[in-house]
Amino acid sequence: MSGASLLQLFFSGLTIGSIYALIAVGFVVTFSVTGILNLAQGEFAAVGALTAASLHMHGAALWVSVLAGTAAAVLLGIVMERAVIRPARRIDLLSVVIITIGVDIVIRGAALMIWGADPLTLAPFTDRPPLHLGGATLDWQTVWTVAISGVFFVALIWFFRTYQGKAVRAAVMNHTAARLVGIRPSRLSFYAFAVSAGLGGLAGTIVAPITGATYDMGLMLGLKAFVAAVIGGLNNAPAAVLGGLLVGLLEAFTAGLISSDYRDAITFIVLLLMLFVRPSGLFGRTAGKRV
Amino acid sequence: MRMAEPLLEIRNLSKRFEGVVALEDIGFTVQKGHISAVIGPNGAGKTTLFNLLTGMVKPDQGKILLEGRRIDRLPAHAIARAGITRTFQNIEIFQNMTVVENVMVGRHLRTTSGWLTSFFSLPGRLRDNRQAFHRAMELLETFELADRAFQPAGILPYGLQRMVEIARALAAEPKLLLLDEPMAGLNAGESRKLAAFMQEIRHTGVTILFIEHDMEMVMETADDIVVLDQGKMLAQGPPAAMQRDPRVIAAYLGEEVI
Amino acid sequence: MIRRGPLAQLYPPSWPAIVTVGIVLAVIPFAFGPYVLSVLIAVGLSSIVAVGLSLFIGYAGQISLGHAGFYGIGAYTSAILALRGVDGWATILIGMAITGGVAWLVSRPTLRLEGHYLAMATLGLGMILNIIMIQWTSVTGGPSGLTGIPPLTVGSFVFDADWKLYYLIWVMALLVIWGFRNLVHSRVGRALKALAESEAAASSLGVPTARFKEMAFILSAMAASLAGSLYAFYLSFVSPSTFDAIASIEFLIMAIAGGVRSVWGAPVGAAVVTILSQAMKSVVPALFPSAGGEYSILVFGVLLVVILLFLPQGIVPGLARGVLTIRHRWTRPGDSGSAAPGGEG
Amino acid sequence: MLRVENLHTFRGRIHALKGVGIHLNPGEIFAVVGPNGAGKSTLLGTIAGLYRPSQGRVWFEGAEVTGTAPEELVRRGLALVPERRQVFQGLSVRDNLLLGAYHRYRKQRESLEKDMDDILTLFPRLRQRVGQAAGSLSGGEQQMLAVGRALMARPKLLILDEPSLGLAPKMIAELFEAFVDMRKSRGLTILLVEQNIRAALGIADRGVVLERGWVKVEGSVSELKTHPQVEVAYLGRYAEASASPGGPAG
Amino acid sequence: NSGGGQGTSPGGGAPSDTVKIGAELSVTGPASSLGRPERDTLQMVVDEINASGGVGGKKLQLITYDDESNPTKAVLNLKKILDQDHVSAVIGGTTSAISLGLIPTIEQAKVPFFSLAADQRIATPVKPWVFKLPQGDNLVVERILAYLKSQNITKVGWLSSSDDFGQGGKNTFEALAPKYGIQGVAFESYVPTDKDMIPQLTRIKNASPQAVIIYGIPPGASIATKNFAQLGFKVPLIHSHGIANQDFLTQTGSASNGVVFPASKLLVANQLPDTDKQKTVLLKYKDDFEKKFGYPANAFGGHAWDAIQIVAKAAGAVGGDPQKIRDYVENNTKDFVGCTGVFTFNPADHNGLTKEALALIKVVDGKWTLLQE
Ligand SMILES: Nc1ncnc2c1ncn2[C@@H]1O[C@H](COP(=O)(O)OP(=O)(O)OP(=O)(O)O)[C@@H](O)[C@H]1O
Ligand SMILES: Nc1ncnc2c1ncn2[C@@H]1O[C@H](COP(=O)(O)OP(=O)(O)OP(=O)(O)O)[C@@H](O)[C@H]1O
Ligand SMILES: [Mg+2]
Ligand SMILES: [Mg+2]
Repeated sequence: MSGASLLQLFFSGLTIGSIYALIAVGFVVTFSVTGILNLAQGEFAAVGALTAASLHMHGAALWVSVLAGTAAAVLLGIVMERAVIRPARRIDLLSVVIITIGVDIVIRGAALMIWGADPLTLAPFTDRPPLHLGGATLDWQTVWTVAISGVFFVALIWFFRTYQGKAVRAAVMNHTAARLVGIRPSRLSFYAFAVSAGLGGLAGTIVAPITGATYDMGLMLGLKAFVAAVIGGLNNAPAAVLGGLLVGLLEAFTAGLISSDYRDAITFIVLLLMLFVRPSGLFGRTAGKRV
Repeated sequence: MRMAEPLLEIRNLSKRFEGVVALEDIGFTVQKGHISAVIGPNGAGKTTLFNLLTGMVKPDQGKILLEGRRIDRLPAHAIARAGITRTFQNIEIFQNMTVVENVMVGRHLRTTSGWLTSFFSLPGRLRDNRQAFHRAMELLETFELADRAFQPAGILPYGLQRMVEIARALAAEPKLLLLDEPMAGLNAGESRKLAAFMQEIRHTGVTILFIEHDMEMVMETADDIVVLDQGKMLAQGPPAAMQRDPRVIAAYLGEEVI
Repeated sequence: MIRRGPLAQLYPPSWPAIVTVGIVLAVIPFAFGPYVLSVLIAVGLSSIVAVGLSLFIGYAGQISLGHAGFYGIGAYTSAILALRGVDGWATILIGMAITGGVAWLVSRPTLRLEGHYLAMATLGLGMILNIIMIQWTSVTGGPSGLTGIPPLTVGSFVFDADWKLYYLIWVMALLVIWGFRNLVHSRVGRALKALAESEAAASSLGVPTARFKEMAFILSAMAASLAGSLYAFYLSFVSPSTFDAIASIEFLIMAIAGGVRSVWGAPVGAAVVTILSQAMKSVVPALFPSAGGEYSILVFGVLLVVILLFLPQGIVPGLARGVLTIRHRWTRPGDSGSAAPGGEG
Repeated sequence: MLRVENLHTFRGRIHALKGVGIHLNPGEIFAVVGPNGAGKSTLLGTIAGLYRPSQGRVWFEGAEVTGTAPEELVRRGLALVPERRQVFQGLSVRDNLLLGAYHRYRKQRESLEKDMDDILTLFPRLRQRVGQAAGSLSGGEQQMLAVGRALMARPKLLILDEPSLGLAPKMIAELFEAFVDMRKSRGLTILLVEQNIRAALGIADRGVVLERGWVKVEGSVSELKTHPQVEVAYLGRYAEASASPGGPAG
Repeated sequence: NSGGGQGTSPGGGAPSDTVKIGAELSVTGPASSLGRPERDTLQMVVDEINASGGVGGKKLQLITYDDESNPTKAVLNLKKILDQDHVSAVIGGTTSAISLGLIPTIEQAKVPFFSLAADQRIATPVKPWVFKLPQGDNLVVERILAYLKSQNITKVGWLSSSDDFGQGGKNTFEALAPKYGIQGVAFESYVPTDKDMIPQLTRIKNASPQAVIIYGIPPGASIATKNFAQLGFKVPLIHSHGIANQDFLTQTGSASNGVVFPASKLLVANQLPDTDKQKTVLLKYKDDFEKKFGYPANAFGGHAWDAIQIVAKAAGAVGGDPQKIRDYVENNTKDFVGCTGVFTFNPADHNGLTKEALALIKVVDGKWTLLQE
């Protein structure tokens, strides 16, 4: 395969990988603050995308639509935290995960009612012909996607190094102890849901110009992003970005070089082999637990 | 006391964790039928020693022999089968299981019914249930825990959880019982009862090796004391000698010897 | 009240519940038509998968997002072999053997993973199996699947009508429930529960934790395979979308909604989820004539959330606790030292 | 400083506290002793806001704080060292200590390093381990860390659930000496649950014996030390113990 | 027939002045863009017929169930339709996998079934109770192949979705292409939920085909079309009837210009010559539908229109008895002009269409344009 084709595959992997990364970061933010794996995470992207697309189709300016899409997702995240996660604070984590699946179903049903089953479209952020680099083409929207996930990457590395970032990690390691030193886990949980929903919503608005916006887009994106987040270590946000890119690139190169039929299978096999070699995640540190 | 005959032999045992030397070149023997104690300052490597003896972590170097047979390469469950069971310093109780079931798990090695027997409820299943249950209840009676037998173990107060752990380890009828700070969280009266009980266990033929910071209890109970400091063997000998040993006083006991 | 010995208090016998459920299920075909039967067949099939899952999740403390894959192996093995003329019953056993083999092969590396890593790995495993079903067209029929699977027979008796399969599937389901219940109330079950709570402590008492986890995984996979084979003979049709990641998640929902720390949780969860989602289809349009299918999904989601918020341990343990609390209030008002016995119904 | 009146607390179905009342004067060291399951940890947890009492009241510095959340109480100057250490396992020793000062981090950032240095001087063992993950520390080291973390909050009232648990004798002596010093130097008030009754009564001014959720004996240390029940059951000064452990619990 | 149960015979419970028709559709889930217009069309036609007095003095009653695009749920729905609703005919099976899954139950229950899915296996071999409305893949693929041959193209690249739709197309293509002297030089697939098909198209591009066929439905097919344009691929792009949906045009924008595909004539109804038999039917359906529901009519709704009309005609003639309806449809449907095509059923053909049922359409300036051959 020619160099240009390989570069093309690389760009493709970058595009799809940054999309996974953006949503994966949402998983990690909630997980590393509350210990909850929010499987409704993908739906924030769907709601963000659908809101933005429908507003834009009704004539709102692009940036207004994008902001509104993000805001809608934030609102949804807040409502979810207040109505469901907070009352569920005392219950078994596994049950909470299933509750988030329930929320996922509810959001999807509601999205279907509001926006219908047909895909909506959103204009690209930069309406210019694709870039040509080394014989490969690069869509402007991809540039946006990569840039924004890059910003998150840096911001998250920074945040988790700060004092407050450590408090956030402490809260999930030991809820009781966190309260005893004065950390307010419930407030953190609120912010975590707001932020991760916002990230998800923003991711949705970025994806929409590439893929369109449908009520059921969240599910598959969510699952792939979950994989990316886990590969990154789940409570390591910068690693989730890398995880997302890794999954995206793996997908692109297996589809382009080996087989599109068995793409997901091969991608998974590679990921699993990596996990078997490093059972605590590719970027995970060994937890400090002992007997 | 019985004829001295080594049950456990430790030779040149070393273990380090990412630069931290937890144990270095440890070697001593535990005599059959003895109650031996391991003491030493915090972080001396006592718990690490127990973890090595029970296969929870693998040594970097050295040998562990139980009745002359090397066990340091065996997985944890095989070491238990070979005859060593233990309690944990930070209590590893099965919180959501009832107290009696906790102790029944201790009977795992003394019962045999497997997957098929259990699934199809062949005769062995009920027999083992009954056998494990009765033995567990007996032990709970001894530990005055019978009235709590059907409560989830996690709701017991800290001190009683320790007792459940001891009962559980004992249920396996080990040759060597390792107790990691069994008296932590017990008051003097309770500790004394436990000490007396340890003597009783010893008379049923179980050798005991225990870690303890309660020096009064150690001096009263142990036949033999091993002192560790900063991962090294500081001394080994009978209680009286250890209590007078200036190195032990400096490193561990402090001025105020009890 | 029947007075029971102390051991029976810990491990109450399973036959009263099994016999009662069996009798109720046995008379249902005489009272209801084939639609009710078909719903109950779906419940029975899901129960078998969910019971296995609840052993693996609730007792062994692991997680699987890939059981639909094993369900699929059973279904496809039966479909493929039965279409080639192999005896139906043999295909069920072969399916279970293959599934057991696959589960055994992957369990070694996979079960070293914990928590979310395990969830991801099993999700991946399920997806890989599903992709094989879609792509190995020459054998599996590809995305549109295989049809015309011949029914099971015993001598000249053919399992071709719903009611016959209904009885067959529920006899199997009750057998599996009985077996798993025996299992959890045994030396093996105790060891599983123990390793779920503390692997260190369990292994220090001689439980080979890795092997027990593997066995639990293999056994639960084989139960799923059995259900899959029965599914194939019931529908006489298999297609890959039945065995995708969503299906795995649905089984998980059933197991957890019912209560993974109780063997009866699985069938109850399967029944509640299946019947709820079916009932929504009739109830929601009846209440809101203008509502489309989307409303029933939404209502189903809401109900799922509400059930788990109020019965976080799942329906069966939740209700059992409720009953105990009420009985407790009646018999021993005020304070008392002893809490509820740990045995589950 | 602290007043507790007629406190009733349920743990699940178990009525763990059945009307407990104590009071602490500023600068006092107050000991709570009692057998396993007496409700000592429940009492401390209820005061610190971890468990909600079904009845009764708690006052801290003159204001009622019954049912106030622990994160609020620590801001007011009440810090608890809980049973079982509860360190942040995945964080380093240093981060654990820094987080102890969470509520005053913004205002007094400069003083943190110095406070931390004091604590590391008190626990030299921790200084050697300062970059290590707390979860990999030995039991005693974790105990030191838990106490150190609470001290980082610079509380007015320090509540300790068995601080000597798992500590070597020399360390216990040093720690308890430090408590006396802190009381002297900054007027720290201490409420302490101890099984090591000798050590506890060595530094305490007053105390209670708790049994089965009741206050059995109350008084000054000298009264407690000579109280026959305390002597027999808790100081272990009796000739022959019966051959079974467990104590008078249950 | 059931295990000693009460077992009322199908149709027996219904009052004789209504004819019940069951609809088992994928209104939600991945196939919802097909199932929804199907449901809306059925309801619209039934309302119309009842408003004009019903059929043979009887009212039609439509009972609709949604299977969420899930085959197992579809079978449960069908059993409910058969058992509780006692219908005279069943319309549905939006996707091929679901239609195939429903067939065994249908055959047992002996109720006529009108499948809305394309897979050839639905009607070949002929099953007594099963009729199929859409054009089979064989007609579609043959139409494509004939077009390619007329353009002197012999080497093509193939990209299809990894679901039953794409798979059906691929199987047919592989079987029929040699007959036309056409060779597939690259076969790739994508998962319907994929967001990017550049890797697949890059592979195809490297095989240097003279044309590319994409066989799938939106949004996947739309993304592939955009990627195709983005890669600067200059060969002709052929699609299947799967894109015969306004969504495709909005999603792809200028990227779809020049795309050629065979599809139901519905899309280009007003461009048809007046001689076309279907023109009036198509225009009326399109008009009614778009007025009523406010979104563009498409071919899937058209299949449903054909099904319900055929059933209604039979019920008008012979009443609500399933056996009689089946017999009537099989023997008396001759030159029935529907939206999909002109149907003539007989015991050996339960699809009854010819390749005239398809028009070749080209996207020109974002509009469907009838390609004159
Ligand atoms: N989570 C819980 N659920 C139910 N009951 C509990 C729970 N935790 C403790 N209890 C019960 O509350 C009572 C008091 O326990 P508590 O832990 O306060 O005792 P304690 O005096 O601290 O004992 P120890 O000296 O062993 O630590 C005990 O009977 C115990 O079984
Ligand atoms: N997994 C590990 N990673 C890093 N360091 C470890 C690990 N396990 C133990 N250590 C270190 O090894 C040393 C010995 O620990 P160990 O638990 O054996 O001490 P101990 O003698 O039991 O102390 P204590 O009396 O406090 O319980 C400690 O300093 C501890 O920090
Ligand atoms: Mg230790
Ligand atoms: Mg306590």
